[in-house]
Formats: sequence, structure tokens, C-alpha cells
Amino acid sequence: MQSIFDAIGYNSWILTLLLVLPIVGAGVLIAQAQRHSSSDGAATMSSARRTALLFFGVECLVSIGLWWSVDYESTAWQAAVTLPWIESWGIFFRIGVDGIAVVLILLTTCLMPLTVLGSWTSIREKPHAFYALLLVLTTGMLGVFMSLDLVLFYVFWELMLVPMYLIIGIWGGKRRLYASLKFFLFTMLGSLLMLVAIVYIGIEAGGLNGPPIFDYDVVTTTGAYSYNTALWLFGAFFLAFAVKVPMFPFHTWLPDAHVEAPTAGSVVLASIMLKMGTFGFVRFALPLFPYAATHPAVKSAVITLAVVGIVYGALVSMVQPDFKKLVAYSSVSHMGFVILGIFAFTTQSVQGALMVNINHGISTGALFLLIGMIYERRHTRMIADFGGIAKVMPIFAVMLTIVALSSIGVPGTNGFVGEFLVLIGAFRTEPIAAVIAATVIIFAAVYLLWALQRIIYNPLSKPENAALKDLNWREIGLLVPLIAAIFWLGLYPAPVLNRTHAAANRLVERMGGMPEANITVVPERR
Amino acid sequence: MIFDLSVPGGLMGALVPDIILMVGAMVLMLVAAWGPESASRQRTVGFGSLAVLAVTIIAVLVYAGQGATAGPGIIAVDGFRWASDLVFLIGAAATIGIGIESNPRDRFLSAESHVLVLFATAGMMILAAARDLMIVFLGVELMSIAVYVLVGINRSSVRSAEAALKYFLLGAFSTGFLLYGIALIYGATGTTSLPVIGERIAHFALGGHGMLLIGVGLLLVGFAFKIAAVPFHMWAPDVYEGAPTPITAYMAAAVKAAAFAMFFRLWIESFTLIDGAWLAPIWWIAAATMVAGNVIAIAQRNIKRMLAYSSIVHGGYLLVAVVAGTSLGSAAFLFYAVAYSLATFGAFAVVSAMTRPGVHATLISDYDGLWTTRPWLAVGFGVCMLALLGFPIFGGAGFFAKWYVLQAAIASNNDLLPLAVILVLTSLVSAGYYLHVVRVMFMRPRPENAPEPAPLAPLTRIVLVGSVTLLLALGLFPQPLISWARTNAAVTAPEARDPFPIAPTLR
Amino acid sequence: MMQSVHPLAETVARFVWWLPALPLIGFVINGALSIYASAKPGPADPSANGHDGSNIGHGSHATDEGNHGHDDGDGHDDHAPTPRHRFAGITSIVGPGVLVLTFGLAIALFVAMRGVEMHEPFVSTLFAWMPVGDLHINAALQLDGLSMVMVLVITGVGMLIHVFSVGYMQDDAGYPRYFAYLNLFVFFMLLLVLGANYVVTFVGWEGVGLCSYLLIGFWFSEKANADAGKKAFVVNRIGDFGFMVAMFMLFAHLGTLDYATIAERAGQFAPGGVVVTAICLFLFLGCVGKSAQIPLFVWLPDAMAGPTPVSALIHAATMVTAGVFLIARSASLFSLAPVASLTVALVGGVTALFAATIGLKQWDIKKVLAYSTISQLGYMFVGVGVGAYTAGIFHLVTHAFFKALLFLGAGSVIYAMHKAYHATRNHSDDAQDMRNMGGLKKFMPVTWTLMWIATLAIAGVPPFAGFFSKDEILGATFARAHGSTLADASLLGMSGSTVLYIVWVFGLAAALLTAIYMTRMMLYTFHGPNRTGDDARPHLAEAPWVMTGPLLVLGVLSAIGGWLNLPGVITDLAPIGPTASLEHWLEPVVGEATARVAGGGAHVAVSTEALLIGLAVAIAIAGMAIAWARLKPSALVAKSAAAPATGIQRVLENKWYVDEAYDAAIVKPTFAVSKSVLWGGVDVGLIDTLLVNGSAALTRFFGWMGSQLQSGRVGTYAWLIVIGAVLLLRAFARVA
Amino acid sequence: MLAESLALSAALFTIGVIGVLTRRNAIIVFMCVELMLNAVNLSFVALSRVYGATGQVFVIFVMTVAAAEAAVGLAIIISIFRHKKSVNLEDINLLRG
Repeated sequence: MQSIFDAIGYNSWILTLLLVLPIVGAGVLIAQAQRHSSSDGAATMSSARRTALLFFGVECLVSIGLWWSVDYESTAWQAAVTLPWIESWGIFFRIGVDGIAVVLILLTTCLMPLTVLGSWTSIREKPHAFYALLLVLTTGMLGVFMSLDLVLFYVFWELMLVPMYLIIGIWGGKRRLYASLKFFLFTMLGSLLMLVAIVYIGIEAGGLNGPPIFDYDVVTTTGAYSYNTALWLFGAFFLAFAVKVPMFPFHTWLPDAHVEAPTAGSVVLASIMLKMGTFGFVRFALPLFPYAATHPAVKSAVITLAVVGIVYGALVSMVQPDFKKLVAYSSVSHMGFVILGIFAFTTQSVQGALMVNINHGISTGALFLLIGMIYERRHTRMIADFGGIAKVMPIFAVMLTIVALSSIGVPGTNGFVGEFLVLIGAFRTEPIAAVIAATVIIFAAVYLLWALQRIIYNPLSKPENAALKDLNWREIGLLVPLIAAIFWLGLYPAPVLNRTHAAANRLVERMGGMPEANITVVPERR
Repeated sequence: MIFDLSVPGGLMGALVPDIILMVGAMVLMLVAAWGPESASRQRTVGFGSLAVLAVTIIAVLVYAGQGATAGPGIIAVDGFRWASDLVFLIGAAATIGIGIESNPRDRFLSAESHVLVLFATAGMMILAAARDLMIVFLGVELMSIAVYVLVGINRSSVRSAEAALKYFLLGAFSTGFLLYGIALIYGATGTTSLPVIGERIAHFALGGHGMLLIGVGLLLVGFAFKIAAVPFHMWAPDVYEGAPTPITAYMAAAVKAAAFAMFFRLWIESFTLIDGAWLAPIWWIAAATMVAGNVIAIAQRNIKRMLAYSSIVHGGYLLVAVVAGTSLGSAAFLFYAVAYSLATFGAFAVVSAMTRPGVHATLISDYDGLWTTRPWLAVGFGVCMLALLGFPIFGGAGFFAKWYVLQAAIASNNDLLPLAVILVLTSLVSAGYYLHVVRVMFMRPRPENAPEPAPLAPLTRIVLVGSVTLLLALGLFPQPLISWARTNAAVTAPEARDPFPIAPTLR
Repeated sequence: MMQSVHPLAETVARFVWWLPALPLIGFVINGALSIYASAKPGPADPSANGHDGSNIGHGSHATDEGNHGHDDGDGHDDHAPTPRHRFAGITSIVGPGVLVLTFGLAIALFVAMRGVEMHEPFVSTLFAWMPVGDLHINAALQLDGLSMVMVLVITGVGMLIHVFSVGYMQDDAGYPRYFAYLNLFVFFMLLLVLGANYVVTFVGWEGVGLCSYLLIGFWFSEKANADAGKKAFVVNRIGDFGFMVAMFMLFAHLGTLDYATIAERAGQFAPGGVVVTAICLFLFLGCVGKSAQIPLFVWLPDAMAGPTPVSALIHAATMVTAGVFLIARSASLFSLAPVASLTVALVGGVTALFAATIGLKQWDIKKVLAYSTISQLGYMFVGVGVGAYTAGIFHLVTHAFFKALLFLGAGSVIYAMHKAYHATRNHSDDAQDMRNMGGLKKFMPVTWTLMWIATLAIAGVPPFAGFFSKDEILGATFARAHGSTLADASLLGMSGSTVLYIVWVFGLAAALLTAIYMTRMMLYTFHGPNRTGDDARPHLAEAPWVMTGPLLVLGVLSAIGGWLNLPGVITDLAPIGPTASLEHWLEPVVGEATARVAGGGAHVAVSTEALLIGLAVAIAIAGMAIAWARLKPSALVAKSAAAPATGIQRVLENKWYVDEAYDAAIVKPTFAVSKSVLWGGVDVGLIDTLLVNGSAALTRFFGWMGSQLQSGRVGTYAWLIVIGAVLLLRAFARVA
Repeated sequence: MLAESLALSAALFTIGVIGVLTRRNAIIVFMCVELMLNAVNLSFVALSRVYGATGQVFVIFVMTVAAAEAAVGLAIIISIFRHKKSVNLEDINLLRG
């Protein structure tokens, strides 16, 4: 396997290709849009979605090789590319991956074709623009996972913002204007301060006379900031990532954005964009400022926020009348687990956090796709408008149940593996936080099962629901990979864990956490 | 090419581009005045002006390409001058380009408007070249008087007249301050030559000289007025709203750039040694400008007023580069001026295209759902808005402009981090109104009764497409522009020893 | 740690993974059939023509906890003959078939195990599940005495119940779905007992909870059923929380979650130490949830909403006993934590008595059995709590026999009642209410006989199974109170000895009540006059052989189950069988722990032991006699005519209002706080309205203010310029 | 003598400023601006006594420019008078906000 990849030089071009391909796709779509401007809507829609699916499909296929081609144990960046960009400012086009990034990249590339399928019939207005934006968004997201230059990272980070803003704002629901602006401003608030911090870091690293240096490897190893400075800089990064994650209390953009976004928007937002925040912590905020991040006050504050978010998100989820909002708040809860896991600084918890990242991407993505499917049929997301539809949509019911169980974290599904690892790891350094966080397995069951009951169980009392059609082949087909992933990661997560292990361990070691347990049982006195 | 400025020939040689422009402008003025106003004359003079500009640009490029320098004298012959000149000249070309097409729509056909743009540009070029306070004054007035007239050029419009009156009265008022400042500096140092002022401040340790400081303060008032910094900004929204749209763009971009160019030279050549005195005031002016401009812009409904406040705000951002004060700051200014001018002209090209004959107020809500009828117009305008917001990639070079300013601020020895933070936080506020425009264009439905916007006239289209393309291209590959800005950053030019050092008697 | 080669390695034991795999295959097949049927509705197929909802409704005619006529809305085809599911044939073979195979394999394994001397469990590692740093969690199965006993019970009883279900569920529209769930349940249950570490056990633990959820809510279009399923899951999750925390602590302190390694390293814990006590208490929280002990028992009575065979399998014989299993499995830990063990015993004892009191006044036949189950589970916890792990497991096994029999018998009764009501189009009367039964003896003689056997067994009448196991628990409790590490510890300010005596008394009292309520149930159901109604009476009849057959087998087991573990005191007296075979069988697993709990404690004298046995028998018989004497089935009236209960009776009938109390104290406040304080207050109010939109509004307000300042008057502007100039000059003057 | 001249210049300048601030007639305001400029001229002339001709040259420039400015200014004032029939600055506030 390896030799085949070497023979075609796979590692030398794959990352660049992944970034360029969606842009090309967007260009093709725009060209198509010009041609289709006068023809009828159905033809426009089908040409747009076919092109988009083609590009996303190719993107997905070519990316899969990364799974094997990359040396996960190596401490060097894999598939790295360095090109000059803005030399006089010390900014380079420098990309590369490690195990953590590969997994997230694959999550992205594999999920995107599904979002196209999920939008297959629901995007009727300006479909070319929609898919073009989705493609551009993909480049932004992949770029974030690959960037090894702070400025490049920031550019990709912001690159995601506008397409998503437009996707929510143009194709969204009733309150889309409010939601999209809120999304934009929240995210920008965080990232602008990070921008200042990045400039500062670069100039510090460059020294008085040289140009600034933004090379990841340099800035993470040379930064010798005073404690105070490090705290401020960390704070700036923290805010950017905390908003994106989102951590309590910076989360209120999320429910609005999720609810108003079209299905594809919600899926991308939940499944991938939220991961940017946690990825940012792992890749940038923590390695850059290990002392600030492990400062007891900082650490306990972050862990407290994470735990509050976990419990709070779950409790607020329970009382949501809107299914999408419910899932949105549940995201707050799930992402809290990721933060808890990362900041507990043990191998298990960090690896678990990475798993939760992926699991949340899969499960919540699937939930939003499912919501999209019934929304398309009923044009409502209110839980109270449903009930008993398992009778008329049995396959939908099965799918929704499986996905909900995965989100609840029932063992055997992916959800369990992540949460379990986070908690068992976090317990070693943050026992109280872990125990409080663990209570959420109860609330998660309450909010999701209650919603499940009110949607697919209970009497079929609403006449509008009686005629609902069950899922068609396209819908089943797009869910099946997700369901398969749910079980695969639940039953045999070892391939993923092995791939992220080295990178996670490096982080934990750098942060002075507990890479390996050091069990010394001191006999207690009674 | 080295010009000896002490002989008339050398001086003339160093001023060739300026002279080309002025001579061309005078000829065209005669053409314009030769007969009655008419559409064809307006166009003829307009294209003639463009031709003059083109020749001037070529001259500037030739001079810049040859690396022309000069000995001591009253004008500077250096990269900073040529770089600034290019910004003004291209801005003027864009103004005239839009004006040729938009003036008839606005129901005035005065061919003089284009010529006046040339004169104003000549003033700016002189300003950028000035190494003597007298030349500074001359340049300011040449520029300002022409612009006073330009603002009121639409005689049929009461708003235009009101704007002109306000601009004129307040402009003259601020000129008074500027002039008094010059007088006091002259009084304190005994010279009007910028490098000599600098030398004497150093030589005689004038850093705490009261008259000098008050002079500099008054000079600053005049400067702050020209760039519409808070609290000297009040004229700007009214004037920008009342002036013909191309002139508004011209004021927002070129006039402001000229003032900054003058200021950078002034500071770097003369006043680096009294940093301590004026850093704090400019710091506060910059902060106030960013905060107030952004906050008030939020409340605007009229697109030109909104852009006026936006221009105030960008003045504030540039002041941050000024406070940074290093040559990095002036390089940042050059970069910023280009990016900002591109975005401004792009935006005003759209505003001009969207202005309907006889309707004076262009509301932001007129852009509702523009995307559905004129997608590319909306995209172009959106790019300009994001550029003004300083957003990467989609805002093109706008991001790197802001980046440059931040970098200059943070890299300077002065502790400007708080100002940098204010800059980014107020940028967040600015997202509120820039995105509002994007949002009305893309996310609101087009009202049923909304008129179909007229197709983009060719020159306006060139301005828009050119601006947006350049913005985006420079947003992806800013390196050439950075190199250009760096090599042409304002530096202290070599100056012969002060021939007759006279100790200032006034203490 | 690894021994050379395990004696079982080369035997059939290497196929141990087929045990869970077989039911899983059954699940996949049945599940696929179910989905296929609903996705591809064939012509004339009732199960999926967009109206299968009504057919599900039909299915529930077979049994229902509440109002018989719940599906009135579908009256149009209510009495058309209900066609069977089109895949009923395959399902009837696959569903029970996989269980038969599994049971066969279990027997083979059992035989293989008997053939070898085993000191260490046989662990079969399938693959590395979660290898993370020093945390190595394998998907591994463990075969030892304890898991073998459980496997036999699960597959054996499970097989019988599968067979019974073929008859019971035959007309249900969700027939394949039912068997899919049931197979899945067996899969998870086997995983639970076979797991070689806590995490695999936890998979099964949660999995059975999931199946329980799905099966309780099997007829999901009834809100009450869906509610009950959800309640079961959520309450179980409270317990699972404890289980998880226990695992975290184990890993943090011992660095492993494998049973074998934990047993090795448990010695690192100080006996009675805080950590091990906490671990055990958290584990016990898990058990409390799963096994429906106080305070988390509330879900089990509601769980009776599921089909009756489900109640028999999941909510009586197997799943709910998982807690007992877990404590036995963790015996090495519990034996080090006397306080935790005492807590287990005390909770078990209190639950046994408390649930029995409620059982006294229930009218729904399944509810009686449900509370009886809770009560009996309490006994088992007393057993494992006092360190008599074998006794607890013994009772678990016998209980599985007789309680499964009771439930299936009840199912058979309900089946008959339903058929009768269905035939007479009676939608108003409750087929599960004992007040509507009476005198069924003559209609269903087989069921009657078998259920009496089970009743005698549960009441503790010798020589039926329950007698031996219950007696062993009570005896052990008494002995431990007498002297053991438990007796030396203290709980709630009482000495361990006192606690154990109290538990013992509770156990005796519960035994009395058990005898009373079981006799009451039998009397009201089978004896006295019939109250079903004159129309329906002729339709009452015995169930088909496919249902009575399993009953028969269970009847035999209930009768002779006690022979599994005959006490020495009896075999000494009369050599009717081998002494304490189960104890020997489990000795490698729990022997050490049992001995540790017992400490050097004095053995109870044989005479005392005999006395205790006599006391137990006396109590059982007394209870039955009291019931027989006091209760007059002839005085009962049908449910529709019954007067509401008053006083303590009403309190009992309403289950001590525990549900209501929880609702008012926990559920409602949590929701209210979440909704008004967290969502309405913090989220919408504080963060969104005040901070987010507030700052936006403030900015806009300042913007508006600023633009008001922009008056349009040149004078104002000039003033501002001058003010600015003055400020500027002041700043410069300050420097000068 | 120099100090007195400069003081007078400052006083005149201040008077001009106060005039601009207080008067409402556009022409009078403009005259006040002219007063300010001439006050500065006085400074220049006075300073020339110390430093040489530069100040006087400057004065010539200022006067020239002021003349040009006056021409433009009066034209603008006439233009607004055409529209408004008034040169009272209080009446000229169409543009605001």
C-alpha cells in the first residue's frame, strides 16, 4: 500500500490538491450558473448538485489515501508542503498534517458529499451559488486543519466565515438575518483578538531586526513570553476558539445559527466547524502557551466552563420545543466534553476528546440530516408538531433511533467510546469535574429520548403526519455511511485511536500532563 | 537621475510630472470654458483629462523607475513621493472615469469638474513632494480650493451647494489653524524647511519648546480636519453626502491619502524627536476616531453617509500607523492607501451606478435583494465592503492592509497594543454596518416595485472590475504591493548641513 | 499474570464468542426482515401499507397494561381476522432457533468446564477495543463458574420465553421486530455476563437497558408505553452513572478494568478504605438502577407496559438480576468494603419489605409480580450484601425459574382474558385486573397448577426451589450478624451486627408478606367466582401448547431448582442430593471473597440453623394461611364496580406515592429550572438579551446619539473643532 | 516689539475664531476666517524681523491664496443664496445625521 502511494508521490501533492479542488469546483459551478441563468429551475438545480457531488466525491476519494499514506508515529509533519507566500512578512504557505489533522480532514471530506445529498432537493434557489459556497467553505475548513503557519491558519479560519454567513443568511429560515449576523460577529469577535495575538507572536519570534516569523514549529518552540504576556495571548486565542467550540457562555450564537441554517449548513456547522475550535486548542493555543494553559487558575477556569457547558447544555436541551435547537444545545454539551478532555491533559482524555470530536461530527451531522428530511416533508421542526411517525416512516424511525442512541452515548456506538475515554482520563486529574460531567449521561438520555418519543412514538395524532412518505433511496443511502461509521467507531475505534495516539501523546507530554498512568497505590489508613 | 534643486532647471526637472499635469489642466480648462456646457464637451474634457493623467502617470513611472533623487531643496524627489503620486493619479482617473458617466445622470454637464480634479490632484502631488512648510501650504490650498468647488459643482443641487458651503467655511477655518501652526513652528525654529526644522530641533534641543509644540498642535488640527479625525470630522458626512458621488469617492480616498502623505513626511523629516509630545494626542484622536466613527456609522441609513463614516474610521486606522511612526508605518500607509482606495472607488462606482437620476438620497435599503437582479454588481460591492472590513480573501487586500497597520503598531517601540486591540474591536463594530450592506443585497428579497438598476456604463465598469480584481489579486498575492510599499516608505532624506544655523531667539 | 495454557483453551470454549454472536445474527436477520417489510410493502400486506399503525394497535390486543380498548380509533377493521406478519414463518424459526443453538452451545461449554479443573477464568480476547496509552480495553469474553451459571439461566430461560413468545405474539404486526429486539437483548445480556472487563460488561449493561427501553415501548403509539420505556432508560442511566464513576475510580487507582487483574490487585486496597468503599458504593448505585432497588425501583412497575414475555425475560429473570451478578462479579472489591456491603444488604432488606407491602394491594396481576420481583431482588442483594455471594446467585437462579413461570403464567392468563374480551368486543374492561378474573382454575387448569408450584416456590415452602435459596440468604444474614467483618463495621451509627439483624428481620417480614400477596394473587385470579363477565366467560380457554410447553419446563425447574445447592444441614439429615454443588461451582470465583467477609466469624450452630429453617417454613405457611383465611375472593367485585380504596390501603395501592414524590421533588423542578432559569434566564435573558443584543443595542443607541450631535449646523461643527483644538493644545502644553 | 506683535496676532486670531463661532451669517463668518489668516500674516511678518525674508514670502503666498479662496467662497455663498435666499448658517442644515 505504502509503496503505491510513494510511487505516485501522493504525499507531495495531496494536501494542495485537496485545497485547490473545491475552488476549481466552485469556479465550474459559477461558470455553469452563467450558462443556466435563463433556463428553468429544475435543470439548474440538477446541474448544480451533480457538479457539486462530482467534486465532493472526487475530493473524498482522493483524500482517503491519507488514511494509509501517512506515518502517524513520526514527529515530522506529514505530506508537508512549503511554498513562499509573503516572504517579507515571514508568512509562508506551509501545510502539513499529523494524526489528529488527518482524521478531521477525512471527516470533512467524507461528510461533504453527504451534505450535498442532504441538500439534493431542498436547495432550489440559486443552487449553483449554494454549492459553490459549500465548496469554498470546504477549502477553508481543510486549510485550517492543515495550516502550519499562523497567518495562513488565520486566513483559512476567516475564509470559512463568509460562505457560512451567506449560506445561513441566504438559504436559512425565518430569522436568518439575525442568526447569520450573530454567527459572524461572535466568531469575528474571537478571531480578531487572536489576530492581534498572532501578529504579536510573529513579531516576538522574529526578533527586533528580522522579519516576523509565523512558522508553527518555530513559534511553538521559541516563545518565551513573560507569564503575564502569555496569559493575555492565550486569552486571545482562547476567546477565538471558545466562541467557535462553543463554550459556555459564548454559545448563544449556535442555537440561532443551527436553527436558521439550511440542512447542509447545520451539518457543516455542527460536524466540522465546531471542531475548528477544539482543533485550535490542540494545535495552537495549547502548544503555543503551555504555561499559561496549565496555570492552575486558567486550567480550573476552563474546566469549570467546560463542565458548566456540559451540564448546562444538557439541561437547556431538555426544554427545547424546536428539535434543531435541542440538538444545538446538545452540541454545547458534547463539545464541553471535548474541552474537558483536552484540558485534563491525560492521554485517555485527549484521545477521547478527539474521538468525541469525530463522533459528534457524525452523530450530530446525521441528526441534522434527519431533521432536514422531515423538515422538507413537513416544514416544521417543532417537536410538538410530530408524534407517532414511526408508523408512517419506520425507516426514518430506525435511523433516528440509532443516531439518537449514538448521541446519547450508548455503548457499542461511537458516542460511548469518546465520552468514556474523556471521562476516564479526566477523572485521573480532574475527578470532580469528571463526575459532574458524567451526570450528563442521564440528562442526555432524558432530552433525546423524550424528543424521540414525541417525534416518532406516541399516537399519530396529527393528520398532517399521517401521509408522510418514508425515506427514499437517496436519503437512506446518505445515512447508511453515517450509521456504519457510528457502529464502526463504536465497536472498533482502535484504527482511529492508533492514528491519533502519537500526536495526542505529544501534546500531553508538552503540557506536562499524564501521558501514561503511574499507578502507585498508597495503602490508605482507615 | 539626480536633480540639483538649487538651480531652476533642476527644480523644474524634478517637477516635470506636476507641471505636465498642471499645464494639461490649464489647457483643458480653456477647452472647457470655450463654449456652452454640453454633454459632448463634458465627455471630451473628461477623456482629455484622462489622457493628461495617463501622461502624468507615465512620467511618474519613468521617474520612479529611474530612481530619481535630488540634492537638498524645497521638494522631495524620492520613492514615497512617486508612490503617493500614483495613488492620487489613479484615484483621479477613477474619479473622472466615474464622473464622465455619472455627471450627466446627476443632471450637470460642467466640463470643469474634470479639470478641477486635475488641479486638486496637482495640489496633492505638490503636497506629497513638499519639503518645506510653504510648499505644504501651497499644496493644501491648491487641493482644497479645487475640492471646495468640486463639492458644489452641481449647481442645480441645493445639497451640493450646502455641502460646498460647509466644507468651504470649515476648511478655511481649519486652514487658519494650520497656517498659524506653521507660523509658530517658523517662529520656534526659524525655518520652514522640514529637514532643517528636524535638525534644529535636534541641535538646539527644542523638544520642550512651547511655541514649537503649540505650533505642531495647531498643525495637527489642520491635518486632523483634512483626514476628518474625531472631533474634527463633523463636516465629512454632510459634505460626502452632498457632493457628487465621484467627488465623494475622490475625497474619501485621494484627499485623505494626500493629507496622510504630507503628514508622514512632516513627521519623519521634522518631528520624530518630539514623539513624546504628540504621540498621546494622536493616540487619543485615533482611538476616538475609530470608536466614534464606527459607532455612528452603525446608525446610518444613507449609503453615502455610511461610507463617509467608514472613511472617517479608516482615517482612524491609518492614524494608528501614524502613531507607530516608523518607516514601517509609512509603508503600511502606502499599502493601506492602495487597498483602501481600490475598495472605495469600487464601492462608489456601485453607488454611482445605483443612483437614479433626480433621487438624491441613496438608501442602503435601495440595495435590497440586489443579488437577485444584478448578481455581479452585488458581489463586487460585497467584496468592497469586506475589503473595507478588512476581511481576508473575500476582502482581498483589505485584510493585509489592516494587517500591515497592526504589524506596524505592534512592532513599533511604543506600546500600541491597546490601540491595536481598539482597532480590532471597533472593526467588529464595523462588521455591523458593512455586513448590513452585504446582508440587504444577498439576504433580503428584492422588493416588487424596486426599479431595475441601469446597466453599468463602461468606464464605471472598468473602475469597478478593476478595483475588485486588483483587490482580490492583491489579497491572494500581496507580496508585490508590500515590496512596493516598503521600498517607497518615507525615510529621512539626506540633507546638506544647515547652512546658517541661527539659534531661535524665541523661547 | 498470564498462566501457561488454560485448560479450556483447546476445548469448545474457544467458540465462546459464538454465544453472543448467535443471538446477534438472529437480531440482524429479524431486524432486516422487519425493516424490509415496512420499507417494501407487498400487496395485501397489512404490515406496511401506510396503515400499519392500526395493525400495531391490533397486536397490542394480545396484551395490554391499561385500557383494553385503547385502539378504538381503528374500529373499522377491529374484528377482522388479523393476518400474521408475512415474515412470521421465518421469524418463528430464526428467533427462537438462535436461542436453541445458543443454549446448546452453553450446555456444551458447561460440559467442557465440568471436565477440567479451573482456577482461573478462561479469557477469550477478540480484539483490542480501546487501546489508549496505558488503558487497554479489549473486547474480551471471560468464562468462569459465575458467567457459566448466568449463561445457562439466560439461554435456558430465554429459550423458553422465546418459544412462548411465538404463541403469545403471533398476531402482532411487529412480530419480526419483537424477535429482533428479544434476540438483541439476549446478545447484550450474554455480553454483560461474559465480559472480561467492566467495560464490556457495561456494554451489555447499557445494551440490555436499551432493549428494555425498546421492548417496554414496543407498542409505542400508546403514550404510556413510550413514557414507561423512557422512564426505564433514564432511571437506569442514573445507575449507569454510578457504574461509570466506579470504573473511573478503578482505573485511576488500579490502572485496569479487567476482572482478572482487578482481583489480583484488589489487595492493594486497604480493607475498609475510603476508595474501595466509594468504588463499591458507586457500583452499587449502578445495581440499584438496573435491579430496581430503593430509591430507583420506580421504573420496573411501569415497565410492565411491555409484552408479558418481555416482563418475564427482562424484568424478572435476567436483566434486573444483573445488579446481583455485578456485585458477585466484584466480590473481591465488596469483600474489602464492609460499609458498602452493609449498605447493599440494608437497601436490599428495606426494598424487599417495602416492595412487598405495595404488592399487597395491587390489582393488576403484572404489577403484583413486578413488586414481587423488586422484593425478591432485595433478597438477592441481602445475599450478596452479607457476603453470601453463592446464596445471592442461587436465589437469582431459582427466582429466574419461578418468576419467569409466574410471568408467563400471567401472560397466559392475560392472553386468555384478551381473547375473550376481543371476541366479545369488550373494549372497556381491563384484561390484567384481577378483579376481572376469578375462578380461572376451571378454564385454565394447566396454568393454574403450574402457577401454584411457582407460588409455593416463591413463598418459600419446601421443597420448592425458592425455599432453599431464600433460606440460605436469611441464614447467612443471621450468621454474619453473629460474627464477621461486616458485623465489626458500622453503618449509620449502628454496628454492623445490628444492621444485619434488622435486615434479617426485614427479610422474615418480607417473606411473610410474600406468602400473603402471592396467595392473594392466586386466590383472586384462579379461585372463587368468575368476574370476567357473562359474555366473555365462554371464550376463556387455555393457551396453545407452544405457550404451555415452556410453562411446564419452568414448572419442573421451579419445583426441583433447590437441588442445585442443597444446604449441608439438610443433606446431613436426609441425603437427597449433592451438598452445595453451586457453592463448589462458584468457589473459584467468589470463594476467597466469601471467606474474607466471613472472617474468622463463628459458625452458627447446626441446631440454630435448623431452627432458622423451621422459622422460615413456619412464616411461609403462616402467610399463606393468613391470606387464605382473611381474603374472600367471593366478596370481590369487578373493577368497574369497585369502590375506591381508603386510608393505608389507598397509600399502598398508589405505591406510597413515590412516583409523585419524585415528580414533585426532582423531575418538575429540574425541568422548571432548566426552562425558566437556565434557558429563559441565563441563555435568553442574561447572555442573549442583556449582553449580546444589549451591547448591540447600546452601540446602536450611541450611534444614534452621535448622529443627533451631527446637527447639520456649521456652528456646531466649528465649536467642536475649537474644543478639539483646545484639548489638543492642552495636551501639548502639558509636555511643554 | 516682537512679543507684542505676536500677542496682537494671537489676539486677532482669537477674535477671528470667536467670530466664526458666534456669527451666523456666512459672509461674516468668512470674513472672520480672513481675519484669522491675516492675524497669522502679522505673525509671519513679525517673525521675519528675526529670521529673514522667508516669513514675508510666506505672507505673499497667504494673501494670494486667500484671494483665491475668497473668490471661490463668495461663489459658493452666492450659489447657496440662489437656492435658499438666505446666507444664515442656521438655515443651512439640510444635510445632517
